[in-house]
Formats: sequence, structure tokens, C-alpha cells
Amino acid sequence: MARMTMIEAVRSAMDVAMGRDEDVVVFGEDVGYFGGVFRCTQGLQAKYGKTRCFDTPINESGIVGTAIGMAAYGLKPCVEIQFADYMYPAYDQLTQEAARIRYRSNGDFTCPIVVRMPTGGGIFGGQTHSQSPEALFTHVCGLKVVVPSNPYDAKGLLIAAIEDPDPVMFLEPKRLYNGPFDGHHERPVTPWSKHELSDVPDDYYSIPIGKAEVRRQGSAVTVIAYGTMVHVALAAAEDTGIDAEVIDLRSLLPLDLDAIVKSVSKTGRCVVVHEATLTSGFGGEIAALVQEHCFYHLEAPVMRVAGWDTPYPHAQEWDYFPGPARVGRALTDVMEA
Amino acid sequence: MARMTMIEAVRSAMDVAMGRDEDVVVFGEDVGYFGGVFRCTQGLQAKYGKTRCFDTPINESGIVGTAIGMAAYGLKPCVEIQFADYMYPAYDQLTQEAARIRYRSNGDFTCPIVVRMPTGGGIFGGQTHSQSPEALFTHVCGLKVVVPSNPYDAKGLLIAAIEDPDPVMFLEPKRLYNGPFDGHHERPVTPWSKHELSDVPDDYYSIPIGKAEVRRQGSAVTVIAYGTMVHVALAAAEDTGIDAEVIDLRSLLPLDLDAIVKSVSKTGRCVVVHEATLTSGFGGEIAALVQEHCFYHLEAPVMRVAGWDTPYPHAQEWDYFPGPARVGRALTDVMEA
Amino acid sequence: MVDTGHLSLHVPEPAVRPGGQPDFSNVKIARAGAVPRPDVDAAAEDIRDLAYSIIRVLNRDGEAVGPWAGLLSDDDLRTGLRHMMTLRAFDARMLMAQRQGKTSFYMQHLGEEAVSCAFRKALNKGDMNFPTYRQAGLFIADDYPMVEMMNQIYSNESDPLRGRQLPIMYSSKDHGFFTISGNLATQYVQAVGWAMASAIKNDSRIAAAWIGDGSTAESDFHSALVFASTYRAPVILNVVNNQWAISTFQGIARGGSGTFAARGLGFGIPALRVDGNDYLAVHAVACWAAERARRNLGPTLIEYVTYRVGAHSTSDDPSAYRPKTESEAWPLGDPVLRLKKHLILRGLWSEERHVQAEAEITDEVIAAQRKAEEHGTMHAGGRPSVRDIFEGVYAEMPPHLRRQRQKAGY
Amino acid sequence: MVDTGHLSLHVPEPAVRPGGQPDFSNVKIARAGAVPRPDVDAAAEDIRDLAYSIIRVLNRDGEAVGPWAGLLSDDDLRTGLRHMMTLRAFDARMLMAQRQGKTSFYMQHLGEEAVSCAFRKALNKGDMNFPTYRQAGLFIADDYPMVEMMNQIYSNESDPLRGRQLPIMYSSKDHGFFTISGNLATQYVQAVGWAMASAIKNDSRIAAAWIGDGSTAESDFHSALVFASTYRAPVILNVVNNQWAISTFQGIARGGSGTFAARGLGFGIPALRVDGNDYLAVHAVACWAAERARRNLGPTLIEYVTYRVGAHSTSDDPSAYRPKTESEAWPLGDPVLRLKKHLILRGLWSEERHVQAEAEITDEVIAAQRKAEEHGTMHAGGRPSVRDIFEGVYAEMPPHLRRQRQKAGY
Ligand SMILES: Cc1ncc(C[n+]2csc(CCOP(=O)(O)OP(=O)(O)O)c2C)c(N)n1
Ligand SMILES: Cc1ncc(C[n+]2csc(CCOP(=O)(O)OP(=O)(O)O)c2C)c(N)n1
Ligand SMILES: [Mg+2]
Ligand SMILES: [Mg+2]
Repeated sequence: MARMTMIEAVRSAMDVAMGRDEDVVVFGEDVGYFGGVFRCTQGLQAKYGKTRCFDTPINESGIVGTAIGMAAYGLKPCVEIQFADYMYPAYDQLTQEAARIRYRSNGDFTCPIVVRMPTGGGIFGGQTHSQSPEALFTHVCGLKVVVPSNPYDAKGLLIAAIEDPDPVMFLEPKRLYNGPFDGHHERPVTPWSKHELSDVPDDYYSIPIGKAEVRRQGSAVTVIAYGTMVHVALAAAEDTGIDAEVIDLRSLLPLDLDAIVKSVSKTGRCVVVHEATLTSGFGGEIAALVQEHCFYHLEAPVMRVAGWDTPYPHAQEWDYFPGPARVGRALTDVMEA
Repeated sequence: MARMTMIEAVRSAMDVAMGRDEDVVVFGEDVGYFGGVFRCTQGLQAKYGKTRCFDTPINESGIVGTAIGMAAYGLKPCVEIQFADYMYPAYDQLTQEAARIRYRSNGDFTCPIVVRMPTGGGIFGGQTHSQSPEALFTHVCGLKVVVPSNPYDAKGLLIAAIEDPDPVMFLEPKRLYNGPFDGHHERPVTPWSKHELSDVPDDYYSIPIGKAEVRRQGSAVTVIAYGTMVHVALAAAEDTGIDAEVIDLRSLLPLDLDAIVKSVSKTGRCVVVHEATLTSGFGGEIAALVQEHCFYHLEAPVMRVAGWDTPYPHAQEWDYFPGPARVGRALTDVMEA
Repeated sequence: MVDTGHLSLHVPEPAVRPGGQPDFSNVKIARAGAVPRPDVDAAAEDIRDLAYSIIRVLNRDGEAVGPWAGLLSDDDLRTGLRHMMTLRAFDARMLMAQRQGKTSFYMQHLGEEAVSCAFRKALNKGDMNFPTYRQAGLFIADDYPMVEMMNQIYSNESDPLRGRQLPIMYSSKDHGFFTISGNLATQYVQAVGWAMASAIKNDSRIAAAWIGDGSTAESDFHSALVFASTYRAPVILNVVNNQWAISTFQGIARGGSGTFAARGLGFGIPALRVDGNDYLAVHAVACWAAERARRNLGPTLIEYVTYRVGAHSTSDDPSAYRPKTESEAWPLGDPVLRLKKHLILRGLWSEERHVQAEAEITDEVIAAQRKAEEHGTMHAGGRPSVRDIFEGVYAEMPPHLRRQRQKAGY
Repeated sequence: MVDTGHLSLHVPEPAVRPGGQPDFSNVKIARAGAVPRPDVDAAAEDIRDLAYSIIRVLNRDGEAVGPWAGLLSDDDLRTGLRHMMTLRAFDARMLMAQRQGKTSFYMQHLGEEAVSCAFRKALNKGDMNFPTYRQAGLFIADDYPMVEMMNQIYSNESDPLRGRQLPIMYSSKDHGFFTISGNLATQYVQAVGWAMASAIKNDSRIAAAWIGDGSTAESDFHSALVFASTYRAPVILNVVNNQWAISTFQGIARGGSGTFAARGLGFGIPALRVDGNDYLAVHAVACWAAERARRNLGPTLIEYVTYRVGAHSTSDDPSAYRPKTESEAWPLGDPVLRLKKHLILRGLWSEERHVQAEAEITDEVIAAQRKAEEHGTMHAGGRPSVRDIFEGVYAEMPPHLRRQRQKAGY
């Protein structure tokens, strides 16, 4: 057991997976010798050799396309897209190929790949280092979509993702890499070492994909969040004093609808939070499901708090980011509705 | 005034636009000499010359990327993606470039392009000639998304799209090209000539983007649809005898929320219908908005009828397609809820 | 500052359009036997010329000549002819089946039979093809059961792909045939990945990537060349230049480069251009490339110069964009007739045996068809279940799909 | 069937890693003046060699020699030196400003100043660049106000881009500088489109596309070459090979091709390779390509061989992946020092004037900085409005955005 940051946890997951299974290979831009711009793959090339962890040309379609070919051969590639904002050139390979191989070949070929990508803002990265494109994956059947919110989950889920027989999009909220950021950007940064979920076993363990986790029990309102927004939601609950139940989805596809329905049936109120832009975001799907499955329990409309429907601006980052104040306002509103 | 099919209407729109404005250029795979695999651009090269209507290499990113450059120069490109299923290689250019040029340059450069693409199934095209990717565009701020349901709208909206100062995704439901298909595939095909909305002026007119249209007045339930599903919804209303109000959105982004709220506030019930897969589809956004804005008017949960969350299968097309029977069942369900 | 006139846009056009006289005088064709055969470990920069010529073995008289000749036994050659004839007969029957409404769609190989049939013979069991929709010869020449192909085409109850895929979008791992994609070019880079995996595992199996002339314009063609070049992947990069991409002539994709093979040169990948209607030449060049790959010398790019005699697909009518008689003017002839002539010249075949073989093959195809039709055709007889819509999206069906399947009544 | 050993994956590695001795002995460098200067209408296939050599004008002694010399006046040369010195001083100040927390991010040009500064001088007013983040010399050499650049870098209240863009992601239509994208390579094919538009309109303006060595691996590089080749677009396709792509050495993107320029050959696009640290050579080659474009002869690909002396960006520390002294070993020297030497040799410059110019330039930069800082820096003083988040997504703000803006309190 060690205290790990999210970066260390992600690295440890790959290390454990590569150690257990020779078919696991890791590659992407700058991930080889250098160990990745966020250092998530540091040390893996030295440990496992150049043919199991290596640098690639800057071509995301090529990274994913070759990974698909390797998976068809029988390997288990775990590749990195340097920023989620750069997955678009690979979108065809991800959605029309990786997601379809099993189906169109009736299982003759399969595609057990993991595509890791840092997501989200909060680092003054501007519109091309801050995006949260999860809804562009959740609309694509055949993919799984995972978003961890802490080191413990990150490691367990990443190992599960690598072992999964189907393609998994593994979105890593980069603002969480070094600490449980709760949106209070004006306060000093807390490191992970102070957080219980940074207690991470060194060895193998895995967390099933598709199970949500209640991060805070509450009776007044259900807040549904994932990634960075879990911590923001917790802060908003503290700040407002509203007795919110905070659900950390962890996996968006498949979705743990049971956990959601159970909680909302109890609280009768629901706020969905994400950093991605509002319109057609994954929050729309959740709101639609909640009103469908909990209609007769709902005492107020399901509210959504999300990034504005604009590109992520550079300088006005904190006016854009749906921080604890905005989430708190939604909590108050939904309680008063 | 002439009776036009949707193909003829689309062609007429481009013809009128090219005739009025020398800066309008049309290109894409097979669109030049041959006039497009659906013949939407037939005759335009002969009329306007090879440099205003031409064939391109098979590279969708190149088609959209060059269009963006041309738009930055001052032209108004209207390009064709042969099937919406093939827009994915261009997804980066569409979402990270076309949609962002104005914003990131603060209006110094703009991107008035139109990207036409046939969408939807019903022609036994299998999973790569049947897709409806609108939700992958509606989540992208900076784009507009238009889906006509008849020849009259197709022409007026396409002219408006070409004149629009921003990038417009123009989705043409290919099952409607030759007739108002209502999902009753077992019945003989009706041609457009029998439908009043095939009465299309030969000359210039435009229809504002962002305005929905009520296709059937009703008081029992609001059905929100677009494209082919408008006709399916109308058929379902007839088949079930339920007094549904059918709204044809026409434009998904911007969305005519007022029209939706007005109708649902009146009927108290709502069914959203689309052919795209359910999860994270645009129906989720609409359901979320409806419950948010009409919560106190709703007498039943908003229901969604959509394509199953699977690729579009070839042989089981009619078990996949959300036809009048499935829409009808939802109407009955929502009335009984 | 240079004083200049006005710019103008160059839009390439084929030499002839409907109404005109077919003209292939611009197609430069090397004499059979004229192009040298370098060692497989020759440096790419020393054999650049091969990207601009055409390797040919069979000459006008049907003789096999030059350094690329001599690899195939008499039996091999007769088998090769039989494969091409089978593919042609298969196409003819399935085209008819489509017209009869027994399936929704078909794509034929007419004129291009040599490419996939001869290529298959250069591979070993275990090697993997990443084909497009126009390489069914890989199946035929590997004795994949025709009835299985037909079951797929008919989307019937025995369709190995459960009705999910468009007709002819086959898949068979056992036969080294990767599931065909409807999205052009995506499979090209996947082939490179498969080959990289084989190299990572110190295996000896190689991959073959397939693409059409038009589709080389797609971005994944580039991705494939970049990765293949960088990691020296054991892959054969095939480009089938059949002159047309639906209605678009090859000049639009090729642009100012003399040939498609030339695309390899910018990557330091040895690139050969071969007469795609010459069974012997195709086979010889494929063997050369396969040996390179197996000897860990890296990728080879091969352009097969051929001609799409038929329509692009059953949805296409080429008379709208090219002269009807263009295929007759095509200077590289018909692959079946050329190999037949060679066999007759060598005393291995005769007109009579040919007619007899044709009849036998037709019978085989019809027998397979009958067997397939017992399991149904597109709109009649046995069909895959609605349940099959929901299976196989994931290894294990997630709850939301189970709910949907139940809603569908299954 | 060939009997073969086992396959293995080739993963290219740079010659030296931290701890090792920098070694550029593999970099073949032509003598200055040695490479011929063909006519601009030479056929691509006749000048393929130019893709494998290096065009150089300034020799070791600082003399301008050979057929590519002689285009620039004394004043031009002094101005050129001044531009490069300005860019270097600008970089130094902004790097410091970033360290002081006045901005979030910066990217410098150290060692690559000649490329964008000299190139700009080959263009006319109205021509359009599609730059990456490492061509600010296009601005400097076009007298774009430094204070505007700084306003953008500081995201202050006068930022022409209203705080929306990452620092240094400039845009100015007036100065022929297309809005920079954070997504690599996308702009390359847009440049081709712009050039096609100019040709469609029978205009005389041309476009210039920019990309780094690493980014040539991206798919849009291919799209650009395909379209440029097919339509003979009046565009200059620039590849800045500064040896590194963040931590990745150029061998990973280049693979088995000898050079990046070679990529053009597969498209029939004339391709030149030039000493990117030689102001005169860069300018001469750019003029050659610009003339080709303006005379409707089509695209040219140019590889600038240079070296990224600094870190990739302020987020990067190159000592983790390359020897600290590697830049000193770089055989093409420093562009500023080389041009300075040439000017001194020709009696147009002196050490004293250089020192004086340095001081003047530093003053100018500081003055501009002071002016910019009056309008605020990243975290202090005037800043763009929250309203600016919502403006400019569309020409006209749609209702849902107006609602969101109101929700944000603006
Ligand atoms: C990404 C993508 N774009 C467009 C298409 C539509 N399409 C199908 S086949 C084809 C032509 C391909 O021509 P070529 O590569 O020469 O192959 P051929 O049909 O001649 O064998 C086109 C444009 C597609 N399937 N996928
Ligand atoms: C599509 C995309 N992928 C990855 C990145 C991340 N990235 C930014 S710069 C860079 C390296 C580019 O290297 P090169 O093209 O050689 O340009 P240089 O920085 O050397 O000027 C990378 C990988 C990006 N911005 N966009
Ligand atoms: Mg072709
Ligand atoms: Mg570089």
C-alpha cells in the first residue's frame, strides 16, 4: 500500500498489467523514452523494453488504427492520446472501427484496446487542452467510457479496462492528476496524499466497469457527477450545507442506472454536473433517464450544471469552469423549486 | 413553381445559390461530372464550369479542410460528404476548425461553409450507409445543424445555410429523397409529387434556420421529430388515432425551444423520436430540456423512441428502424402513463 | 516581386467521356520481361524506377518471359486459372441474384480477378489480409466455401455474420481475411498494426493491406505508410489501381505523381508497379514482397495496374461517366484470357478443357447457391434473428441493451 | 515458401540520449553553393535530387556563394538581421514574463529565427500564411505591432482575441496570418484550400502552409499534398524540421525516408531542402517557390533543416530526453550569428553596431511590453470580459447562448 497521485496510480496500473500479461503494450506520442508529457508512462520503457512501450509518430488515427490491428492479432494495446482534444483525428478509427469490429465480424475478431486521454480544464490550457469529449463516445455503441475521480479508482478501473475484451475510452481528468481539485481555485492546492483514496495497493486489483459509487450519503438531493466534478459537487454540498447525496458514476457506458434510480427515488431531486458543454452533453442523457425512471418521485425538474456552450476560453477559465458556486446555486435552486 | 423531389429541391437550391453568388462553389466525391451518387449536383458542373463544381479525391478531411481555407479566403463552399457515415475522417476539421475559426480569431476569419450529407437508413445500406450522426454535431458549439423533412424546406433551408455566415451541417434523410417515407415499408412507395410540400418555387427563397414547424395540430401529446421521423410520427398518429401534435424541428442547433415549450405546455405529454441510437442521442437533450422547462405541465415522463444502441444491421433493418408501430406504442404508453 | 498573370485552378479530367473514343495512349506500358528483378534486400533508393514502370511476365503471345517468370508449377497455373474462372462465375451468379432481389447489393471483380487470386498464393496459412470489398479472390484461392460467402450475401439464417453486414463484407480469421469495413482506408493502417504485433511477438506471420486507387487519397493511407516506414512493419501494402473510383478517374487521386506506387518513395518504402491482369506477374511480385516482409526487411508497396470492367457496384451505372467500350480498349487485356492463352501455349490447357472447366465451375457455383438458398435469401426463407441485432455489440450484453432487446420482444 | 527467421520490431532511436555525447555525424550537409538552382518551371521529376541535399548560401566564412545567392539588397540583409534579433529579444522577454507569472504559457523560436523571418520577405501583401505556433517571425518581419502580440500573450483587456486563445495563438488577416490552431496539421490543408480559392477567382495571391517535422505524420499533411498535387494549388508547403517534436526525435516521424522533403516526391510536387539557419538560403528558396506558385506552376514543398535550441514550450524540459549540449553541436550554427558574420564580412555591419542594435531592440521590446502591461497581464490588471466568452461562437448569438450568458451574470 502506498500513497499515490493519480499519475502514479495510472502508471502503476500499466506496470502491473504489463508485468502480468506479455501481450499488453503501451504506446503514444512521447510515451516511450520520456514517459509521456504528464509522465504517466515514465519508467515503463526502461522496464519492459522498446517494443512494449514506445514513441509513435504524431498521428492519432495511426495510433488507434495500429492498436486495432494489434488487438486483432491478439495483443492488448493501451495507448495514450496526449490530450483528449487531439482524439478527433482518431475519431473514425475509434467509432467506426474499434467499436464495430466485434459486431461486424460476429466475434471472429475483437478489439480489446484501451485509449487513455487526459480531459478537462483548470490548467489554463485554452480550448485545445481542456476538452471533455465523453458525450462523443457515449453516443457510440460498442465503446465503454470510464472516468475515474481518484487514484484508487484510476488504478483499479484501468486494470479492468486493459483486461476488458472490448474497447474502453479511459478519460483522465488532468486537473486531478496531482490533487483532489474541488474547484476552489483560489485556495491552495491539496495534494492527494491527504486524501484517503490515494491509498493504493501496489499490486493487482481491479474495479468492475459499470458500477457507480456514492461519495456522500444525503437525503435532500442527488448530485450525479464524474471525474473532477465529483470533488466540486462535494465542495458545493459543504459550502451550501445542503444534504446532497453525491454519486460518482465512474463509468458512463455502461451506466449504473440502478444506483441513480435508487438515489433519486429517495431524494426526489437531482442535479447533474459535468464540465463538458451543456447542449447534447452526457447530462442530457442522464436527465432524460432520471425523469423517465423517477418521474413520480421527482419534486423538481432535474437540473444540469455544465460548461457553457462555447469553446473553453483561456483567460476566463474560472468563469467558464462549473465550480462550486455554480453547482451550489443549482442545489439551492432545485431545493427551492 | 414545380413539383420537386427532395433531390431536385436540393439541386435547385445549389443552382439558385450558385447563380446568385459567384463565390458559391460545390465539390465532393463524384459530385462533378457525374453529379453525385444521389445525383444532387447533376448538371451543376455543366452549367457553372469545372472550377465551381468539381470532383475531389476521396478524403473527407481534405474536402472540409480545403472548404475551410476557401471560406477564409472569402468563398462560400457547399460541399458534399457522400454518406454521413463517412464524415468521421472530417470530424476534426468540422468540430475543431470550422466550428472554431470565428471564435478563436475573434471574427477576423470566418467559416461560412455548408456540409451536406445523406443520413439515415431504410435503404438496406447496412451500418455504413445508414447512420444519423446529428448528436455528434449538436454537442459542438459553433456549428449549426439542419435536417429538412421535405422538398420545400430542403430548398429554403439549404439556401439559408449557404447564406449563413457560420458553418452549417446539412443532413439530408436519404430515405426521403424520392418520397415522404412514413416507415410503412410494407406499403408501396408514395412519390413526392403527391405531397403538397413538393410544391417548390423555381426561384430564390429561404427559410430561417432555427424555427420549427408544427406539422399536425393536436392536443393529447407532443411528438418532437425531424427528418424521416416526422412522417413516421404523422403515420403513428393516424394509426393510433391519438391526437398528437407533431413538431418538425427542422433545425436542431439552434433549437426552437419556444415552439417545444409552447406545445408541451399545452399537451402535457411528450414523445421524442429519432432514428439515431438512443443513448446520448439528441433526444436526450430534448427530453432534458422539456422536463426542465415544462416540469409542472408534464403528466407523464417524456418518452424517447430511437434506433437501438447497436450498429445499423443490414438484414434486420425493419426491426431496427423506429417505425410507426414503435412510435405508436410510445404514444399509447405515454397516454396511459 | 515577380510580375505574374492570373492564377487558374487545374481540375484533372479523364481523356475521354461518354460519346468519345476510348483512349489509353497515355498509359505507358513496359514490354513483358523488361523490368529487372532486384534482390529482396535491395535498398529502396536503388530501385525507385520500379515505381514508374510496369512489371510484366506474360507477353502478347502468351509466353512467360523475363526475370519475374518461372515461380509457378504447371499445377499452380491451372489452379490459378480455375480460381479466376470461379471468381468470375461467382460474380456473375451473384450479380444475377441481386437483380432477382435475392440480395440487396453486390460488387464484382470483373477484369481484376488476377490480383486477389494470385496474391493469395504468395501468403502462408496464418498470414492476415485486410481486404477491401474487391478481393474475394483471397477467399476463392484459399478454398473458403462459396456457400458461406453466399450465406453472407443473402443475409440468411446461416450467414456467419448474422445479417449485420452489407453483402460481400465478409470476415474469416481462419482464412486470414479481416472483417471488411465500409469506411475506406481504415483497414490499411490496421494491417500495419497487425504486422507490428507479429514483429513485437517475434512471430513469422505477415500482413497484407489492401486499398483502391481512389482510396489512397484517404488519410489512413498516410498513417499506414508512416507507421510501416518507421517501424519497418512486415506488411505488404497493396494498391489496386483499377482506373476508377466510382465515377472518378484515377487522375483525381493520383494528382501530379506519375503513379500510385510513387507514393511509397517519399517514405523510403520499396514500391513496385505490376501488370494487375497478369497472374504470373502479380504472383511473382507478391512473393518478392512477402519474402521481404518475412525476412524482416520491412514493408513493400505494390501498385496493381488493372481495370474495373464492371460497374462500381449494383448501385452504379458507369455509362453515365465513361465510354461504354472503354474496357475493350484497355491495353492490359483480360486476366483470364491471358492465363488461358499461356496455358494453351504451354500445352497445359485447351479450348475444350476450358469450356469443360467453365461448365464444371458453373455447376459448382450453382450447387453452392442452391445450398445457400436452402437457408434463405434476403427477403425469403430463413433469416437471422432480431436477437442478433443486440448480440455482439459487446462481449457481454450491458443492462441497457438487454432492456432494449426485451423491448424489441426478444 | 521462404524459410525465415523471426520477425522483430524496429523502433528508431536518436543517436544520443542524456548522458551521451551529442553526435550529428549522420547529418549529411552539402557545401554552401553546391546545389544547383533549376528554373522554376523545371519538371518535378528532373529535380528530385533537391529533396535529398541541402541548399545553402552562407558558407563557413560567412560568404554568400552559389546559384541561390544574390537576391537581397544590403538594406534587406540588415533588416533581416534586425528581424531575427527582434524575434529573439521578444522571445527572451516573454519567456521571462511567463516565469514571472504574467502569462500562462509561451513558445520560443530560439535557433529557428531565420525560417519565418526570411520567408515573410518572399511574400506579398495579401498572401496568406497558415502558421503553426513557431512562426512569429512572420509577424515581426511584417511589422505587426509587438504590443498586439503581447496583448494576446497576456490575455489582457486589449487582447485582440479577447482572452479566448492560448498565448501565442495569434491571428491577423491584415498581416496574412491565419488564426493558429492548437490541433496540429489541420491548417496545412486549409492553406491548400485558400490557394485553390485564389486560383478559382483568378486572383494572384498565394498561400503558405506551415508544419513541423513531427506533425508531418498527421493525416492532414497527406490531405494537403493530395489536394495541392491534384489541383496544382498556388501554395508553398513548408516543413520546419527542427529535429524534435517535444521529446520525440525526427526519426520517428520521418521513418525510412531520407528526408521530409522526400515526402513531396510521391506526389509529383517539387521538393527542396534548405539550410534553415541560413537567412539567405531560406529567402532564396522561398522566392523560388513563390514565383512557381504565382506563375500558376503549382505547389512546392520546402523542408527547412534547423534545430529547436530551446524547450518545446514553457511546459517542457528537454534535459530529460536529449543531451543538454546538443544544440551546441548542431552543425548548421546560429542563424543570427551567421547573418551577422556575413554582414560584417561585407562591411555592412560591425560588432559595435550589433551591440548597439541589441540594446535598441531590447528597448523597443521593453517599451512594447510596458505598453502592453498597462492593459493588464494574465492575472493582474485589465482583462477581457466574461461576456467575451459568449460572443463570437456564432455571428449572431442564438437564444440558448444568450440564456447562458445571462446566467453567468452578463
Ligand atoms: C470514408 C469513405 N468515403 C467514401 C466512401 C464511398 N465510397 C465507397 S467505394 C468508393 C470508391 C473507392 O474507389 P477505389 O478506392 O478506387 O476502389 P474501387 O472501388 O475502384 O475498387 C467511395 C467513394 C466510403 N465507403 N468511405
Ligand atoms: C492533433 C495533435 N496531436 C498532438 C498535439 C500535441 N503536440 C503539440 S506540439 C507537438 C509536437 C509537434 O512537433 P513538430 O511538428 O516537430 O513542431 P515543433 O514543436 O518542433 O515546432 C505535439 C505532439 C497537438 N497539439 N495536436
Ligand atoms: Mg478504383
Ligand atoms: Mg519539430
